[in-house]
Amino acid sequence: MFDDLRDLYQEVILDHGRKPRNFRRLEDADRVARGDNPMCGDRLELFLKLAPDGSIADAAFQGRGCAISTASASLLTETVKGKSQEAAHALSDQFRTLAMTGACPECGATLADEMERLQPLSGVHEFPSRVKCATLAWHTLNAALDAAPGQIKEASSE
Amino acid sequence: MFDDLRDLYQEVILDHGRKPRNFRRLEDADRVARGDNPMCGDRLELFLKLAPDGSIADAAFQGRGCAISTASASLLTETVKGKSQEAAHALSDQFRTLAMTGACPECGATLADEMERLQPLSGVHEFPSRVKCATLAWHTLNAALDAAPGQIKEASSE
Amino acid sequence: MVGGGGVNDATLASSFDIERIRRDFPILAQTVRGKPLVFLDSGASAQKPRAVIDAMVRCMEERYANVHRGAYFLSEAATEAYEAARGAVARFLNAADPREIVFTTNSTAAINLVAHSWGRGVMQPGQAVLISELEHHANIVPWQLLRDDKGIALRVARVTDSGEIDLDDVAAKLADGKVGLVAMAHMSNVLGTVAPVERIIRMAQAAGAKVLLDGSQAAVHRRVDMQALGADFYVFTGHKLYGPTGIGVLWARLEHQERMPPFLGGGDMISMVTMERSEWAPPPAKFEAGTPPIIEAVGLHAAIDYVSAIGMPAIEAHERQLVDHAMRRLTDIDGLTLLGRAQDRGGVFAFALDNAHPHDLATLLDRAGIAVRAGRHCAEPLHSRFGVEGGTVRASFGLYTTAQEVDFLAEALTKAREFFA
Amino acid sequence: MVGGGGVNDATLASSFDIERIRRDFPILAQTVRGKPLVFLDSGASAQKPRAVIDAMVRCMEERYANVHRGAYFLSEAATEAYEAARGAVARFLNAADPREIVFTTNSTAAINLVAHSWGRGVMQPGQAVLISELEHHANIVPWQLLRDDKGIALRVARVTDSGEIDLDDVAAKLADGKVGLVAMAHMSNVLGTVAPVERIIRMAQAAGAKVLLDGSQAAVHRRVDMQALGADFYVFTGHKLYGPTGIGVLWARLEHQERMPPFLGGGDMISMVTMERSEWAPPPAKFEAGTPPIIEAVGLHAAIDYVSAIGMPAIEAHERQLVDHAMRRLTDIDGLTLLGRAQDRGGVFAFALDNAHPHDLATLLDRAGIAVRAGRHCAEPLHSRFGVEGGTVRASFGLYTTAQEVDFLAEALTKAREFFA
Ligand SMILES: Cc1ncc(COP(=O)(O)O)c(C=O)c1O
Ligand SMILES: Cc1ncc(COP(=O)(O)O)c(C=O)c1O
Repeated sequence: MFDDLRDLYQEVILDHGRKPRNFRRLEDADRVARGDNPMCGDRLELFLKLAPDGSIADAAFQGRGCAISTASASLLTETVKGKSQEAAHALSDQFRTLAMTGACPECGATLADEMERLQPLSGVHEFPSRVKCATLAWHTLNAALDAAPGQIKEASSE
Repeated sequence: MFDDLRDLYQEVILDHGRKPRNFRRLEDADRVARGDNPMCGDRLELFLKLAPDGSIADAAFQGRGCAISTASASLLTETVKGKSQEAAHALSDQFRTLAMTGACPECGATLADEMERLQPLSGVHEFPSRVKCATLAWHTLNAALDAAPGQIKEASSE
Repeated sequence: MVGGGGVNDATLASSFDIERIRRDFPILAQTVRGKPLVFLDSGASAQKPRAVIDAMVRCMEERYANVHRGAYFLSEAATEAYEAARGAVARFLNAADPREIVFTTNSTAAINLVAHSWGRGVMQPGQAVLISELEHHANIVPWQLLRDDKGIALRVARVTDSGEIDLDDVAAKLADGKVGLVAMAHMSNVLGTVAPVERIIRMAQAAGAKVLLDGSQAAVHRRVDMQALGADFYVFTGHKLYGPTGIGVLWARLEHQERMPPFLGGGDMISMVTMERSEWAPPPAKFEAGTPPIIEAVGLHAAIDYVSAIGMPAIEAHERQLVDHAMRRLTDIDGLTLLGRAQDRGGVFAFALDNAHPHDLATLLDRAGIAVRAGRHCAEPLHSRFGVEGGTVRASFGLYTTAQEVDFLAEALTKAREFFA
Repeated sequence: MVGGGGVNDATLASSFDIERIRRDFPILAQTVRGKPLVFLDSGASAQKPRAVIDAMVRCMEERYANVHRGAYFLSEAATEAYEAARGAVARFLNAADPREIVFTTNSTAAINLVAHSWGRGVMQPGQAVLISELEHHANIVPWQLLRDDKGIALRVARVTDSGEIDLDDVAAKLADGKVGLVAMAHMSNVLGTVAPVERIIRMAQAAGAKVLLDGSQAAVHRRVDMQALGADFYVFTGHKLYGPTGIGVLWARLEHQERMPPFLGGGDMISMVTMERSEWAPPPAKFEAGTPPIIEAVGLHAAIDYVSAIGMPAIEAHERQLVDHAMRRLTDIDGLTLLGRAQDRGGVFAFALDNAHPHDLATLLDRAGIAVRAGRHCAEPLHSRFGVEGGTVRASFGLYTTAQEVDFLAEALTKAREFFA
């Protein structure tokens, strides 16, 4: 009955949706932001720990959401670890193009591995009302990167 | 071009519209009321002088309005003079039936002469948006009869 | 499959020819993603029968002009049609007088009208408005705005675990006599609960409070009778009653309308305007500023004629059977939690599956052609009350909904649970 | 019959196939009281082309559901259509961002929104609103209500005998810097005057005032460009732009929308609701409480596509020719007094005959199949200003109006004068 949905709900998404990685509060986080999708009530909090050189040493999240938004946040935390803030920003932009269009022709090679890892989320572009589920975590990442230390920024996918 | 409108604008109406009778202020009026048709901006003031027995000794009006509302007010002042207040009330009810339906099957014989005199206004029933022009003076008459001496009552045909 | 209502229901429902009715709704013949459309979101907005569509087309093709101030044929015809719609609404609600009917944009605008005009113009600081935990945001936020603007307290009556208004709590919150207005949903858009409005009205009136009922859901599912009910304000919205968007109804007693200051200012709501001051037209024109929803009033009139021809009692009986059937089928599904089990309820079911987020579930069902809503259905506090902040999936029925569609939903839910297992 | 605009106009207008255009409007084929319909009341509300009717029918037959919160096909399609309409309006107005477009019920609701939200939430007591003598009640009464509610003064700029805004008086009334908002009609619905809005905007801004333009008439007759104009708020109403009733537009800069508190409370305008407090959705959702006019937005979109395909410059050129023609024909009639002789004017003519009350005149014209409006056209102060408290007759043109219809009106007026002689 739902076989044609295996494109959207690939095994990796169901897996990250059920058992999100880095699903915890980072008590000593340097950057924190909250994301909110009023459409479906999804909420998440994203924590970033920065290395002395400013790159992202650790990333974690908490919150509630659908399989797609949870998997997206989970994959995000795995993908941005070790990245410079600029690279994380760039990745976020590329991911949003991917989620909205299903492809990212101008993504270039710089973050090719990371984009490949995020590829399973690209199926969402066929479901206009679900794109925001996939991008929520990434909006929140941008907000966290822009936040001042100690401040908690709010992001929304609407 | 407008020949079929001779039903509505009979000569007697055009005449009363152009040269309204009793078109003056009654300085020593016992009853006064104002009538207002917000639809077309028509306004009139109706004055009644009562005889010792309570009947209507004199009636006059002032104001501005279309041919139909002016003619109706003019004919009203002529028709109610000498009537008891009850008879004036009854005539007002009958006239409104005439204006809305074009006839008054239950009018009976009591006020037959008066109704005959008002007959030229019956054509208005074919013009729904104009019925209020014809009835404004009569609404105002009812208000004047209900007014306390010295009070100025407001009536509206809407 | 005969419903709880017994013989009477069965008789009524047997005269209810569902196949003929479905043919009246052009959109129901659609396929969605290659599957027949199973539309279970009528609680959000209902589909439109051919009669409504045709009436609107005829209005635009044959009888259209602005209303009220035109002394020519088309304007007179449009005015007549607009006022005839008012008359039809009055009869539908069994109002005492057509002037009790104010046309608005939707239920939301109707409640806001009361909150602004009655709330700010007639109520006094220190008084309170009593709502309940199960309200739609349209019956929460306007009162919050009033509270923050005018110092009128907002009280919230509890909802029991079975999803019913806690009448003891209502009594307690009315006890000090400070509640000026009780504003409650006649039927919940999430739980399906039909509130015991007769009792609530008696309790409110004994405590000196006026009553506004949000009939957005109830008026679609049952016959409502203003003269029997005795409330003070009643609202509903055209698009849920098989009519067009862009039109809603406020029923308000004339004596209340007289006391209420105008809300929106503009054309048609005045009797006299100078730059210094204006005078207001008599009710209901006083509350209908500007060009009204003329085409929409004609559409709503046709919708009311449509449901009236079928008969509200027949619609209610059909729905009762569906509700009983859905109750059996949904409670059979492993891992499914239903929100609310009110005794008196209509065809709205909100539920959660243990292993699927509502949004994922809705996407799955959509692929099977089943249209349901996921989220908090504009009733966030109610979802918090039941500890389902993440939302629910809601299936809601219209008069065209069939038992087969309910079966189809139940099967899809079972398969969805396997999908996410 | 070539208009004042010269060659350019003539070229544009020659590509304007009036017969084809008239066939697009089903109602124009009607006869009224046995005579062909001559519809000269488009200023009150315009007729609807087939394209608008069809779009609304298609929406209801094929793509209808409630918007925004549905994760299923029909709701996604309806949401897309609704937001596409917003985009079309943004392009029509050349707005910088579709989020500057707020859908309302009509112009009246849009002006009231600004009066409530900006007027009560952002303006300060002691400030003033400056309007003019020629405003429609929709742009008078909301400011009177604000004045009486919040102690914000109302100033009224004079209109000259030729029916133009007296700019010296505007300057004088702006001089003390207390005017917070200038709210004026872009085009008068009685005199046809097109206001010199660019100058007024510059004067207002120099005096520190924001500017709201009531484009209810202007947006129908000319291309308006938000980015070129530089106003702060702009409103228009769907039904005058050949679209359905029940929908209007407020264009408001995002920075203003951010500062404005919400007006109506309810679903879709919130991002979070608890009983204690709520948070607002970002603009423009913040101002669109409740189920929006979905079918009407689709209809308005079709109307905008329709006029855009013809081209606003071509529509304007056609109208300019008609206006010149009407000016010649009407001023030829003995005993006819025309209200206003503005240099820059659109196709709206209000006039009085010396021996006929406007209402009687309208009834006569109606018998000849000519639909005109009699009264004060929701501009009572303007009629007092010109000493015509009894009202005027107004003929107003649409893009389907022909020179022959103007001739027909002129002949009928001459005969009407004889009738009442
Ligand atoms: C100049 C002007 N402003 C405002 C309005 C009000 O428009 P609506 O009745 O659609 O709100 C009109 C039309 O009636 C108008 O001509
Ligand atoms: C109970 C209830 N109240 C109010 C509303 C608001 O209706 P509308 O959006 O048409 O204003 C709804 C529907 O959304 C509802 O179900």
